[in-house]
Order: sequence, then C-alpha cells, then structure tokens
Amino acid sequence: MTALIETLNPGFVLVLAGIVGLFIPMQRVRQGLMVIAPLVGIYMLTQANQSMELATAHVLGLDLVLYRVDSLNFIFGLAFLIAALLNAIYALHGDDKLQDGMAMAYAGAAVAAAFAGDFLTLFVFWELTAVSSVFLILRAGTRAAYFASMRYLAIQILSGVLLLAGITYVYQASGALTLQAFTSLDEPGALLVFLAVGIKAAFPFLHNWLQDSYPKATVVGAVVLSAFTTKLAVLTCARLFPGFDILIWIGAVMTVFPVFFAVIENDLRKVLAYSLNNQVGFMICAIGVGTPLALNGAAAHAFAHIIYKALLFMSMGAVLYRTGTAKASELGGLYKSMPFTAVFCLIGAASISAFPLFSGFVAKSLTMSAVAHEGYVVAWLMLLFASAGVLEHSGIKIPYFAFFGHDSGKRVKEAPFNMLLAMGLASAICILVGLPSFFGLGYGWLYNLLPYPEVANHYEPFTLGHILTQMQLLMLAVLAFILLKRFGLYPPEKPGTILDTDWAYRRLGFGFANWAGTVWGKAGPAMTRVAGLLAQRGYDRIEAVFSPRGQLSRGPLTGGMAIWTAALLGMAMLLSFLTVQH
Amino acid sequence: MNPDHHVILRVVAKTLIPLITLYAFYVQFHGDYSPGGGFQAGVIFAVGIILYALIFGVSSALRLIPPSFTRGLAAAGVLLYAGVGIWALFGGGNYLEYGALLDEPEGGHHGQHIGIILIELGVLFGVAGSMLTIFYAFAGRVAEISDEDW
Amino acid sequence: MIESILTHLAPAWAIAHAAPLLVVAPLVVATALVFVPSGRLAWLISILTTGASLFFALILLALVQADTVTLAALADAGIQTNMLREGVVSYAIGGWAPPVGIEFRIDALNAMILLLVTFIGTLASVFSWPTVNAEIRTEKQNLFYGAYLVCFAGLAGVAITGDAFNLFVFLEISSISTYVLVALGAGRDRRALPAAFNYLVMGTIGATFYVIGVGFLFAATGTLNMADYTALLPELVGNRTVQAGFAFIIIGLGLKAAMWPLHQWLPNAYAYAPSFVTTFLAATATKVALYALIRFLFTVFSPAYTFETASFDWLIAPLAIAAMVACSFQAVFQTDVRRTLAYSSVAQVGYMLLGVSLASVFGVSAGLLHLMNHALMKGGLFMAMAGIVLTYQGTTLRDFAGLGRSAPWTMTAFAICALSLIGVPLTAGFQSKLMLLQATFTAGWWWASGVIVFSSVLAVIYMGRILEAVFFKAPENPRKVRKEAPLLLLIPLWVLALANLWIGLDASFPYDLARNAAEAVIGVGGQQ
Amino acid sequence: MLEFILARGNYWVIVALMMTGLYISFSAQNLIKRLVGLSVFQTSVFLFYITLGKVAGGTAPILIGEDLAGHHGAGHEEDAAHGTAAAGHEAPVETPAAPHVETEPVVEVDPETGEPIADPTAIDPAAELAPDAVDPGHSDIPPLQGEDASLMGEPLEDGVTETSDYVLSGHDGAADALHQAAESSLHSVYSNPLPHVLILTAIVVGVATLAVGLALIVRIREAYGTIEADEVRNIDIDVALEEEEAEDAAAEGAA
Repeated sequence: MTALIETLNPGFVLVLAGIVGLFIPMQRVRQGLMVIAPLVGIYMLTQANQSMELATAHVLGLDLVLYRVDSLNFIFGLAFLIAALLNAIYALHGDDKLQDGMAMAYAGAAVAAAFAGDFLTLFVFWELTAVSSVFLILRAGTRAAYFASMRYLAIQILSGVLLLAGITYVYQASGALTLQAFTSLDEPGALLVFLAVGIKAAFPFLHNWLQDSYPKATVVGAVVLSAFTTKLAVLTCARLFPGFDILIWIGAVMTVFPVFFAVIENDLRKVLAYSLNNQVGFMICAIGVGTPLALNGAAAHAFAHIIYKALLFMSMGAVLYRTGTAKASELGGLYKSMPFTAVFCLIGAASISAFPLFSGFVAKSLTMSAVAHEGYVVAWLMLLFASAGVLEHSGIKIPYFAFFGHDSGKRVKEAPFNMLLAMGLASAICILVGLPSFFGLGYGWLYNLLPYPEVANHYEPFTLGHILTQMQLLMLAVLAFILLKRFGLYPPEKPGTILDTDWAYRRLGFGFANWAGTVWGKAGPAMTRVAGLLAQRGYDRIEAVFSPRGQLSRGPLTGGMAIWTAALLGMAMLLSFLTVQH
Repeated sequence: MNPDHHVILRVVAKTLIPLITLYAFYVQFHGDYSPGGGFQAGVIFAVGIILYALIFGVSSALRLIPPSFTRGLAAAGVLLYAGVGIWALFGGGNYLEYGALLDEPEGGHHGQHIGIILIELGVLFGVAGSMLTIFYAFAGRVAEISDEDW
Repeated sequence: MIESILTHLAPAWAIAHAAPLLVVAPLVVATALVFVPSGRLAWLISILTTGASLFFALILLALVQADTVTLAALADAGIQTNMLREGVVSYAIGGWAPPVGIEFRIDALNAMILLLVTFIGTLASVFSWPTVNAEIRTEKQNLFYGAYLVCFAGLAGVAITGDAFNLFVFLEISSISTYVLVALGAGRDRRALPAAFNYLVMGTIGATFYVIGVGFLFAATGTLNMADYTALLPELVGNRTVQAGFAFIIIGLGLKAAMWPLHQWLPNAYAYAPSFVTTFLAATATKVALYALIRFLFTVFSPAYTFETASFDWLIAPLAIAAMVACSFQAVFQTDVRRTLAYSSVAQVGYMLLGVSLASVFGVSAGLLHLMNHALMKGGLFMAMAGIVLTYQGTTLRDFAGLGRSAPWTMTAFAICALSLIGVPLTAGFQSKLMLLQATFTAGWWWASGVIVFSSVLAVIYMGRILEAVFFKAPENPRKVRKEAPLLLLIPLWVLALANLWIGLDASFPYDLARNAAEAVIGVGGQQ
Repeated sequence: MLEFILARGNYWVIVALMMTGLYISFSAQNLIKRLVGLSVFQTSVFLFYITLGKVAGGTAPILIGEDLAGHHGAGHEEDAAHGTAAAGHEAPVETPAAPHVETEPVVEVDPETGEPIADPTAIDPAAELAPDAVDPGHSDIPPLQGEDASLMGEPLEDGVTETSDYVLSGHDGAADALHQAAESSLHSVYSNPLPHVLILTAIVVGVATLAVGLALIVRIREAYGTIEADEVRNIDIDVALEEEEAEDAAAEGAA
C-alpha cells in the first residue's frame, strides 16, 4: 500500500476519481469523492521521493516515466492539488455529474502532466487537459459558449499535435523521450514544442482562445479553468526552456498588452481573463531570465497566482451565480448584500496587486528583483508598468465595480456556504503565505517549497526598499483612482491613469496610457471587425468550394474525373520521360 | 400474337434452331482439341434460344426456359468448373491440376482429357446461362413506366 | 502464437491448399447461393464461408511468418507447404509452374492484406443480417449474399495473386459485383443508381488503364508474372514502354484506390449503397486497390528507378497532401454523416499514400499500419451508422442529435472509432499517425508533417461536430423509447471498437505485420 | 516520318480508338453513349493486346531439331521450388516445369515469355542462345531493346531487328517499309495465343460490365425518367437543395 502511495502519480487518482464520478448519480457521494481525491493526492505527494523515477512503463519500445517529482514540479503539483480541492468545495452547491467529473479529470490530467517524466506521458495528459476542460465551457449551455468551446478545443488540439510533432522530431533526433531542457530553438523539434507551449500559455497573438472561452464558461468552470491550463504550460516552459532570452520579451509584452484591454473591458470575468494573461507574463519573463532567483520567482508566482486568481474567479462566479451577470455596468453596491464575498474579493485583489502582507507581494518581489538584478532595465520597466496596470484593472476595478461604485440596486442573497468556504480557504492561503515568517508559516513556508530554497531563503522580501517601492506604486495608483473618480474623470468604460514610480513620468505615463487606451479602444474593435470580415470571407470561400453545394461537388457526373484521369496520366508519363536516366 | 404473321420466319426458325443448338454442341465437344469450346458454344446455344424468343415471343421462351433455370444453369456451370478444381485437390494435385484427376500412373492423359471436357462444359453452362439471364433481364423486364411517359 | 495454427489446428490439406481455397471457397459458395431459397440461410452460409477464408488467411500468415524450424517440422510430418523460400508461399494453379501458369504468391504484405479483408469480411457477414433483411427484398437476399461473396472473393483474389493479368480479372470481379451491390441501395434512395453508374464508368476506365499498363509491360518483357517483372525490369529502366506502362498502372490503380482527385466516385457510392455494403467496402475495397498499388510500386517497379522516385515526389505525395486537406474540408461541410465519413475516407487514403510515397521501410509500414487501423475504425463507424439507419432511418447530422442518450452502446462504440479517426492517444489512429509523423520527420518532409497536423485538426472539427450532436444536443423529435441497434450488430461493432482501443494500447501485432510487410516489399524490386 | 507513321499503323488506330472512346465516355451526356464510349475504349485495348501477339517472322514454339540440344533455360529463379507440378504433361503448347529438373531443355520455351525470363541477364536472347542467327522458335515476343524498339521511340535500327522486331520494321523509306512489311507478313506472321486468351477474358469482363451498365441505365430511366446525365444531376441537386431548405426552415423554426 505504501509502495502504491509512493509510486502512483497522484494525477491518476484524480483522473480516475473524475471518470468514476461521471457515473455516480448520488450527489453527496460523488462530491465526497471529489473532495477526498485531492486530499489523497496531496498526501501522496508529500510521501513522494524527489528526483527519482517513481513509476516507469515500457510501451511500444518506448521508456515512459510516469511519475517523477522534482523541486520544480513539486510546487506546481501542490498548487494544482490545492486548487482542485478548492474547486471541489466551490462546486458543492450544484449537482452536475459531467461538470464534477470532468473538472476532476481535468485537474488530474494537469497534475499527471506536471509529474510526467517523459515527453509522451506529458503529451497524453496535455491532450487530456484539452479534451476534459472543454466540457467546462460547453456546459454553460449558451450558443456563444458552444462556439467558444469548439474554437477552444480546436486550438488546444492544435497545441497538442504541435507538441506531438515536436516530440516525434526530438525522439528521431535524440532517441530519448526524457524531459530535458532544450539548448536552443534552432532545431525544429524545439521550435514546435515551443509553439505548442506558447499556445497553451497564451503567448501574445496566440492568446485569444483564453479571453474567448474563459468568460463563457460555467460559474465553476471558469474557476477550474483559471488554475490549470496556462500554469501547466508555464511549468512545461520552465522545464524545457529556462533562460531563453526570447521569453523575457515575450513575457514582458504579455504583461503589458492585456492591461489596455482589461481596463476597457466591461465583462468582469473577461477582465480577469486578461489579467490572467498578464500574470502569466510575469512568470514567463522570470523563466526567460532563468537564474535560480528568477525560477523561484516564477514558481512562487505560479503558486500564489493559482490561489488568488481562483479566489477572484470564485468571487466573480458567486456574483454571477447570484445576480446572473458579471458586467461592470450592471453591477455595483453589492457589498451590502454579499459582504463576505466582497471581503474575499478584496483579499484576492490585494494579493494580485501585490500589497505587502499578501501572497502576491512575496512572489512578485522575487521576479522583479531577479529581472532587475540581471540588468534587463526595459523589461523591468515594462513589468513595473504592468504591475500598476494590474492594480488598476484587477485590484481596483474588479471589487470597485462589483461591490462598491454606484449602487445597482441589486439585493441578493450572500453566496452559498460552500462558495464562501472555498473563498475563505483561498483567502487564508493568500494571507498566510504573504505574512512574514513565523512558526514555519508565512512566506518562509512557500520559499521552502521553491526549486532553489537556499536561494529563496536568502531573499528577504520585506525590506524597506521593497515595501516602499511597492507601496508608493500602489498608493499613488489608488490615489489617482480616487481623485479621478472624485472629479468624475474616470468613466466606467475608460482607462484609468497608470502611475509610474517616478512622479516625473506621471504625466507622461498618464498621457501614454490614455492614448494607448483610446487607440486600442478604437483600433481593437476595428481590428476585430477586419479579422472577422476576413475570416468570414475565407470561410465563405472555403464553403463555396468544399460544401455539398460547392464547386468541388458540382462537376459533371463523370466528366471531371475523366479529365483528371487523363491529366494525371499525362503528368505521370511526363515525369517518367523527363527524369529517366539513359 | 397473330399466328398468320411471320409464317416464313417461324418455319425457318423452327428448322434453324435445332441446327444452331446442334452446332453449339459440335463446337463444344470439339473444343478440347480444336478451335472452339465452351465460350463459343455457350454463346451459340444462347443465340438459339434468343432467336426463339425473338420470333415466338419472350413469354413463350420464358415458359420454355424460365429465368430461374438460366440462373441455376450459370451457377451450375461455375460450380462444375470449380468442382473440377477441387476434385484435383482431392486427387493430390494442385487446384485445377487435371493430371491428378484420375490418379493415373505417370504418363496418363485421361485426366487431362476429362478435365478439359468438364471444364468446357462448365464454361458452356456458365456462358449460356449468363447470356440468357442477361437477355431476360432486359427483354423480360416489365418497366415501371411506359415508353410514352418519357 | 499464430504458428500453433499450423501445428495444431489446421489439417494437412488446408495447409497445402490454403491459397486457392481462400478464394475459391467464397466463389463457389456464391454461385451455390443461387440455389438457396432463404435469405437467412444464405446469411449463415456466408458467415461460414468468410470464416473459412479467415481461417485460410491465418494459415497463410502463419506460413509466411513461420521460421525454418516450423517448416522443417511440417515437411517431416509430410505436410506440403508450397514454401518458395522462407516468407514466401507460392501456389501454382493447375500445376503450371510460374511464370507460365498463374501463380498465387503470398508474402508478408499480402498475408497482412488477406487477413484484413477476411477479418473484416467475417465481421461484416455476422452483422449484416438485420440491415440486409431491412433493406433488401426477401426474394433477392440470397442473390445479394451471392454478390457479396463474389465481391469478397474478388478482393481476396486481388490480394493473393502473383499474376498481373489475373489481378485485373479479380479486380473486375470484385468491381462488377460492387456496382451491383451499390445499386441495390436504390431501394432506399434512388441516387444510388447514378452513383453506381458513375462508379461503373470510372471503375472501368481505371481497370482498363491498368490493363493497358500491363500490356506495355508485357510488350517489354513478355511475361505477366510479377516476380518475373522484378527480375526483368531493371534491364529496361530506360525503356519508354516500361515508363508508359508505369504511368498507366499508377493512374489506373490510383483511381481504384480513390487517390485524390480520382476519388469522385467514392462519396456517392458510399453514401447511397446499402449500409452493409458501405461498411464492407469502406473497410476493404480501397485498401485492396492500395495494396495492388504498393505491390507495383515496390516489387514490380522499384523506388530505385528515377522515374518512380519522381512520381513519388511530384505526383503521389502532392496528391496525398491535397487529399488530406481538400477532402477533410469537404468532410467538414457535409450535412450527411455518411458523406462526411466517405470524404474522410478519401482523406485517410491520402495519409496512406503519403506514407507510401516516402518510399522508406518506415514510411511504407506507417502507411500500411494506417491502412489497417483505418479499416478497423471506418468499419466500426459505418457499422454504427448502419445501426442508426436501421433503427432511426436518418443519416443527417440533425438525425444524429441526441442519439447518445437513446442508443448509448452504439454511440459509445461510434465515439471510440471516431476518436481513433481523429487520432486521440490510446486509440489505434494515434499509433499510426504518430508513426507517420515520425516517418515524415525521418525523411525531412517538414511540410508533410505540418499538413498531417493540420488535417488532424480538421478531423477534430468534422468528427467533433458529429459527436457534439450525438452527445450534447437534445434530440430533434424526442424519441421516447431507448432503441439500440440489434445485438447482432452491436457485437461486431464492439469487436472493432475494442480492437481500436487494444491497438491504441499495444500496437505490436499490427505494427509487426506492417513492418514485416514493408520489409518484404522494399528492396525487392531491382536493387538487389 | 512517313515510314515512322506507316510502320506503326495498328498503333495509330488503337490510339485513335482509345481517345475517341475516352472522349465519348466523359463528354456525352447520354448514359448509353457513355457506355458505348467505354466499350470503344475497351475495344481499343483488345486490339492493342492482339497487336502485341502478332509477331513477324515467328512460329509456334514447337520443338525442332537443334533446339533439343539448346543450352538455355537457366530456369526461372524459383523453378526448383515451383516443381510441385506433376510430371508427364504433354500439353500441346506449354508444359509445366518438371520437378527437380531445373535446366532441362526438354521444357522448351514458354511461348509467351520467350527466353528472357529464363535468364534475366540475357539482354539479347536470340543472339545468345540460338546457334543460328535466326531462331524463329525463340523470337515470338522478345523484349524491346532500350529505346530502339519502343512504341514511341525512333524507328528501329539494324542489328537486333532481325529477330526482335515485333513491330514491322523499315529501312530506307516508306516504300521499302511497306514492301518489307508485306513480304515479312506473307512469310510468317505468328500469333502468340496468350494475348488472345487474355483478351477473351477481358472481353468477358467487358461484356459483364456492359450488361451491368445497361441494367443500371434501365433502372435509372425508371427512377428518374431520363437517361441524360445532366438532367439526372439537376434532379438530384434540386432535391438536395429542397431538403436543405426544409432543414434550414426547420432549424429556424426550432430557434
């Protein structure tokens, strides 16, 4: 039994629980299973020996490593398992076999992929995350959700096949399937894998599926989705491409550009989707720097991010669940009727904005310090700008428009108890991790789990400098928000000021943000329209050719083919005659 | 059909058809050592019947040789042909190896002879049956729409 | 494992004469069925016959795979095996030794194809009764089974013969009976008739092209025996006659194998034929033609000839790619599920041809593996389809809505086969696509691997549409009764579905078959 | 040029028939005409095979004198293994290889294969194996030599032509060619029976195809009331469009 516990990939347990759950009609029994499975998984993970191939398999002449825990994937796996637990609790109020089962299978696939020791296992579970997660979107039942889910599935499968193509190449080239960091992007296999990871991590220009699908998912679905897919990609990226310079710039761009979209977006869950993108950017950037400190930052950030982003999605989900909408323009003043949710949302907002004493602060500081320490000034400035942006759209906009702001007059019940419980647990983790070290808790606990604990333990986040910089940034942003609000300069659909640390840049930053916001506000929809038009044209064109009424199917009964026969015959002969050697 | 019509045709045909049939059998049974054989004989035989059908009407030909018979004839022909092959298997030879048919001593030719004759007979049945079946399929068919309707 | 069939199961006469009996048995029984009055009896007989052929095919496979020890043991026991050398069975029809006489010649490649055809044929016979009973008039049922067995025998004959002209005869035997079988779908939809006619014209042109090609080869070499060509052609590579023959044969067989753009007979024929016929044809007919193509490309001709290499690179590979893309697109837009599947078949032929056009052991075995897997998955899909036609009389996407609830067993098997078609891991389709990808990488054909990936995504879309309708849409007109396909249909269906899963987990058996087959043909032609 | 054309008279006819048939079978709208085209196309192939079987200057491979002492017949590469055939056949034309007799010259020559099968390395079988320069018994269908004797190559040249021109050959102009052709065909035009047998089979196949095709046309006429391909297609398209419209209407109704 102990042998099984020590050698079985906890992801398998979750996947199994999910599949079994699909067929358990009794709600409480099923949900009991859903809560217990992640707990078992966490227990199993704590029993696992690190850096050993705990379970291997031999399939088709390929050596597969099914379970391998190392310092890097340990923390990701732990975060996944905690998220799975929170999700299960969060979903307790409803009775939905498909959603419960698929959510657990999805979480399990992510965990299993995190602990995969070879490419093929990674690929199998990579695909499983795609296939199982699509149900969480589909389950919302709307027409928009249906189309979004199909687009989502196509993109995710594309990522999977790209990965597979890359893997095949790597296997051809090296003869081994072991997950190892690539040395360069020059070889095509690495490039294909990079693209696959890029899609899943929502790199700029590959990111649209995320904002497209997450906001359309079910209440529970969005929470579940927010935790796994992108972070799995981040983990894979960290394992395969640490220290690739290009990632720094990709990450930096990723942190910056969603800010503009997020501030003008009305659907609060979509705002969160953009901010998800932005947060992943920090991690990617850190991976690109690739020093122990930076990798620590990426891992810590991922851990913290999984929790607080889930918390935010949970609170928005609760709002959606009770009011039926997540649009900023239709919400407001909910703090009276949903006080607990409001408090939890504020905790989540504080965490994502990296207020000191919250989890985001201790995690993000690592990244920022690492980037600064390696001398990437431009990237550092971009990250700093993005940090302010995060506060603007996630830290202030979300709670403000949902719970405060102008009163929408909605009077609803507080969220169900299980939701509150899940949010409470998440909040507790956010706070506990963010506190200074005491009795093994606080950030020290987190730092001990990081890939390079010795480096992390030398790092002190609560220095005066850090706190001051951060508070300065935050306070000025808040101040600006308040002032603008007071003077009525902050229209609900317009971007706010984005303050830089340096007062001197304030007006410049403001101007730039304003300009960029306006440009994006106009160019964005225009570009979407043009793209849509082009896509429609292309689709019409394809349909005109390929559909049952299309050109290809219309030709004369046999005539077209006879001509083809003759043409091909001619071509075959020509080829033969031209190429033959005498 | 008016019996006065085509008297000459009928009379001539009545004389010709037995001759045609006879000629078919001539071609058939000389086929194993001179030009001829089942293919030609089968077609000639079928032509005799078809001639009959043309002159005396398909319905009387159908009474003479019903389609189920022609179908059976064709099938029997193939069975005969394949059966000889399998017989050779039992004789210890390869499939269709006539030499093995009669279990003769070295140098015997009767197996060859019998084999060829049986095979040709099978071909005769097969070809005649098929030709007649095809003929009936077109001539004997009652169209679901009349000629005037299209 | 298979060899035990030689030592324990099979009687001596079966081992000695497995090759002709495999073809003759269904042919004889087919004609005998004329005298069988009842359709049900004819059905039982056809199961027995196809089962017997399967048995003979297993014997042949065992012979081909047998090592010298086993063969020596057989010889000691006085059992004649007709082994030419290790791995090749040669049977001289009528005792006329090749190259004069017609030779049935079986190596690893056609042993595999024979196994596939007879296996699918047997399964199809088992499942056929309910749908045949529903779709074919009672008095015609015995003839229907007769035509089916003729077709079966023809396909097996194509796969088994070693004589180029004999191959044409068998090809036409199977084709002509196929036209008839397709036309019998007119009872349900009259469009079956033009479809069958179309198929007839195109099929005949294809076969005639093939004969012309063989005529050229005959003119150049004076022989019709394929093994002889292997020996003679290297001397004549520069000969225009041989090249013309090559071109005619490739196009003729390509037409029969539904090589894009010569596939246009296929979608309608598959869509309007009786369900059982579609199932059988989809899983075997194009496969056998493809086999003949491979036989000519690799043993009669050889990739060592520059003109053949040129056609690989400039003709077959581009056409394969075009098929994978164009027909996948066409499949996406179809509203009739049968047509979707038919177009996807053409696209899959593209995969196989792509593997073949790599002209390496790796590529050809990938193509062959996909050929086998595709027979299993398409067979399963069309079987499930037949069940739906039987119980709900609908073939459009709308008719499929909500069927997952009313016919869960049928539709689960359908889904498994569909996933296999897409190439989801742990299914058969994944194994062959993976191998194909590897093969293209090894050859350095980047663009080809890209297209494989792209085409797979299209497969996700077109199969995804169907699966989505089946499992997540509410039924159009609520069907109160839960109506599964009959058990007789479900059993073979699930056999195929489970075979897909089994191969997905452990592909060693088909992989070895394909690998042996590829090794058996590559390097035979002209480059020793 | 004229010589080139005249020397290949049969082939021009065959090509013309082939193209005509193929053209009819895809350009005609009438289904019967299509079948007719198909038949013409097939017929051209029959002619092609029969032409292949005509050999100028050949005779049937009946054993004559010195041939008995011939030293050829290295054997089909697998003759020994093929020797399952029982001994003792005396078929009029062909004899299966006797068991365990690999190079026995008693087994004369495969009439349709000629010698090259026996020894793949023998490029010029006639020259190598025949004691005389001309050995009619072995020359029925010799392989074409490279470009020279191919159907589309240049006119035949001297040298191998003596025994291996199965197409009528010519030397110095049309008249010569004609003269020679007439002469040689008067001499002996040998018909290889094998192509005839093949064509008999092909004719049967053709008849079967034709019968099935005609039967289909009868059924098409009954089902559609027309045998014009374009009308049939238009009827089908109309039906399909109606179905689709009904479907769309139903979908809209549902929405």
